[in-house]
Order: sequence, then structure tokens, then C-alpha cells
Amino acid sequence: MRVRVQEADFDLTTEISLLRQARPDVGAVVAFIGLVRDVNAGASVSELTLEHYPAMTQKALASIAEQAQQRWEVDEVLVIHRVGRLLPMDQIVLVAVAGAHRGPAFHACEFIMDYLKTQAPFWKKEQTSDGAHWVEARSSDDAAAARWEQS
Amino acid sequence: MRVRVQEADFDLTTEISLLRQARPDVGAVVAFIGLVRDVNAGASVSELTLEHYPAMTQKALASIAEQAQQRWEVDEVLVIHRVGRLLPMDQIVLVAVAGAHRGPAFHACEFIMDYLKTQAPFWKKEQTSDGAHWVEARSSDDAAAARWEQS
Amino acid sequence: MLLNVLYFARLRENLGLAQEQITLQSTRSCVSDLLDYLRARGPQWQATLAAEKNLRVAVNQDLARFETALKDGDEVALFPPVTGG
Amino acid sequence: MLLNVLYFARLRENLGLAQEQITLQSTRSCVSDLLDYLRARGPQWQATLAAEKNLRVAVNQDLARFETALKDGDEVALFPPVTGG
Repeated sequence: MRVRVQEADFDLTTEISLLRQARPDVGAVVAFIGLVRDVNAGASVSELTLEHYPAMTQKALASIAEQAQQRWEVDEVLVIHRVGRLLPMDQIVLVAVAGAHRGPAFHACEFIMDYLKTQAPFWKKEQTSDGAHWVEARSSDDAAAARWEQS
Repeated sequence: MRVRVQEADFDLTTEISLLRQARPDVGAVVAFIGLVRDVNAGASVSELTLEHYPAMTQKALASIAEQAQQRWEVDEVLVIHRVGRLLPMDQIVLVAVAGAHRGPAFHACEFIMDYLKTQAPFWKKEQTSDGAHWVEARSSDDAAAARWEQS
Repeated sequence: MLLNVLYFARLRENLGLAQEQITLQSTRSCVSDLLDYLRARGPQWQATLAAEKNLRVAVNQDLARFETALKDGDEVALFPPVTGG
Repeated sequence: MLLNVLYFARLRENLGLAQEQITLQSTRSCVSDLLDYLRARGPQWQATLAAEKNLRVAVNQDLARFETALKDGDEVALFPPVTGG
């Protein structure tokens, strides 16, 4: 399990290669890439600033990735989340899961994203045509995370 | 919708960049990468040959991608499938879906893979420690595709 | 009717044939009629085409059923369940 | 008990404060007691911390509940619902 929080951009080919390195038993990689959109809630976005809670971020992401590895048979998990100033079309987050088969890899990747969206301490502030404002949490994200709760 | 069948390898960063090109409204990309495993059904695999039905392949993949775009709100779909001789750890297939939000992108990507596995005319022949043999279709793939049938 | 028949993967190997042209006498035939015609060629054909659960068919490059009707000039492909991806 | 209290995002901006040390008199307190203490500071604090549905808390870097018990030396972070990813 690899977790990184960084200002720098990341390269997909490089990161997926590292994830699979020396794992010839891996048959499936599922990757999610989150990107800065130039519109949000109807306003055009010129810039985004990502704030986080450094002491907690790594711990929260590692815990989410660990839960995924306990629930699904997957071999490797990578989470990279950027912080600082970002522009439209910039990459924000990469979640990549490698395993023998695709089903568990899809589930683990979507689970990590849904939990990251509701439990990892990041906050977005947008510069829009209407001024600067903090992005509102979406109730659809809470609903997405709630789907995974075990009865 | 872009569909390619080729012997050559593909580069993830390049392909995802092309997919997102000039689409600043894209907030989510989900990518699946299928890889040659060095083991299958207990035997070690030294080489894989992928045969296909050229006149049908493009048409079948395009139809699957189109169904996904009709069912989920996604912006761009890319499918690349390799044919010919491949070695363990080689990339076989890339399915990448770009859209505003992650839920539809995850669903569309998994749907395309499940249908590709059961409907696209590719056949794998493995060279293993037990000799050469055609890979058997997996009933779990039929079950995965059946999940998406609409009632 | 004249059909262009293609064989892929294990079928192509077992039958030793990738492609052939076949003329069916009837003007109203479906995929099953073509299969019956082929099975009558001998034991190797009978054995290779016996188990319908291991047989898939495409007519004019679209997945089809054994009861799909055929018409003059159709391209019919016979192959095992697919294993790509 | 001595607490290290952190504020993030909208809370940090509204309160004009990123971090402070707070001494609660009681030896048995939970997050809600800390919130009551903070709300008593004035209208800006009252307003910013009023809606619990827009408030999340972490104790020692783990997400916690308003009824989570606090102990001497804890790091308590208050912030709005997260919006990363």
C-alpha cells in the first residue's frame, strides 16, 4: 500500500508501472483519476486551492486503503492526492488498484474513492466568476460511501 | 468513442491525455488495464497469442462502447485491445471512460469490460509448462456480464 | 444460398480450416441447418461442433443465435466462447 | 485538561484562527463540551459552530463523534465536511 500527498503532478504510466513492478500475477489494474473541472455548480472555475490536515491525511488515506485490502482480494493499492494550487484540467487524485482479477479491483478502487470523498481531510476552495468560495460537500458523496456499509 | 485493435503496446499517459484533450468539463477518468499473468489455472504461462476476427472486432467493441454511452452519462470512451504474441506482464487491453462524475464512469468502464469479455471476438492461446492450449472461457465472466441485463 | 463460413481459434485448428464457401440447397435455412450440414461431413466435424454450449456464432459480424435465419451471401463465423480482455 | 485545537478550511477563515491551546476545567469532557465552550466566546463562534451537520471533528487525527470523550493532551480538529478527490 502506497499513499502520497504532494503538490507535484504525477505521471500515470510511471505510477502504474511502479505499482505492478515485480508482480507478474497481476492481471487487472483499475485506476481512477480525478481532475479539476472548469465548471462547478454552474460557475466557471479559474483556479482551485486544496487545503488539507497534514497530520491526519496520510493516516486517513492509509486506513481507507487498508480497509479495501481487507475487503477485496487485491495485491497492490496506490493513492496519490495533490494539494496546493491547481488549474482546470489538472490531475487531483489517483487511486490505482492491482490484483489477479478485475471484479475485486473495480470494487476496491470505487470504495477507496467513495471513502476518500467523505473521510479524508481535504477541502477545495474555488476561484470562480462569482468570486472565491469553499466547495460544498455533496450529499451524493455521502450516499455513495453509505452503499459500502456492511450490515 | 475511440476503438483500436493493434499489435503495438500503448502508453497510459498518452492515451488518457488524448481522451481528455479539450474536455475541461471532465472530472473523472476510470481506466481498466488488463495484463498477461504468468500463471493461469495453476500452470505457468510463458507466452500468449491473441487471435481475433478482424471484420467483427471493431464493430463489436464499438457497439459495446456505444451501449455504455447510452446507459451512463459519460463523455468519452476509449478501448484499445492488442492482438498477436504477448508475454507475461504485457498490457492486453485498455478501457478508459471520461465523464463529469465518477459513478457513471466506474459503471461504464466495468460494463464495457464485462461485455468485452463475453462478446468481443478474441481468443487467447497460452504456452504453458503443460504445453500450448486455448484458454477456457470462465463462467464467472458470463455471470459478470449477466448482472448488467436490464429487466 | 451461398454462405461464406469462417472458423476461429480451437475450431479452426480442429477442423484444419479457416474459411470456406458453402452452398446450402434450401432457400430457408438457419444457423442450425448449417451446423447439421457441417456435422454430416464426418466424425471430426461431428465432434468439434457437437457441444452447442461451447459454440458461438456471428452472422455478418454480429453475434447470432442458432435459430437466426440465413440468407444468400451471409458471412457466418463459428467459434468457441471468447476469451479476450 | 489541555487540548490542542485545530481549525480548517471555512472554519479557519471564519474564526480567523488555525490553531490554539485550550484548557477545559472539567476532567470528564467530550467534543460537545469543547464546542459549548467555544460557542460561548461570542456571536462569530456561535454562528460558525452552530450547525452540527456542517461540522466534522477528528480526535488525534481520527474522525470522531460529538460524544467522543477527550483526555488531556488530545489534538482536536474541527472542520467542515471534506471535499477532496
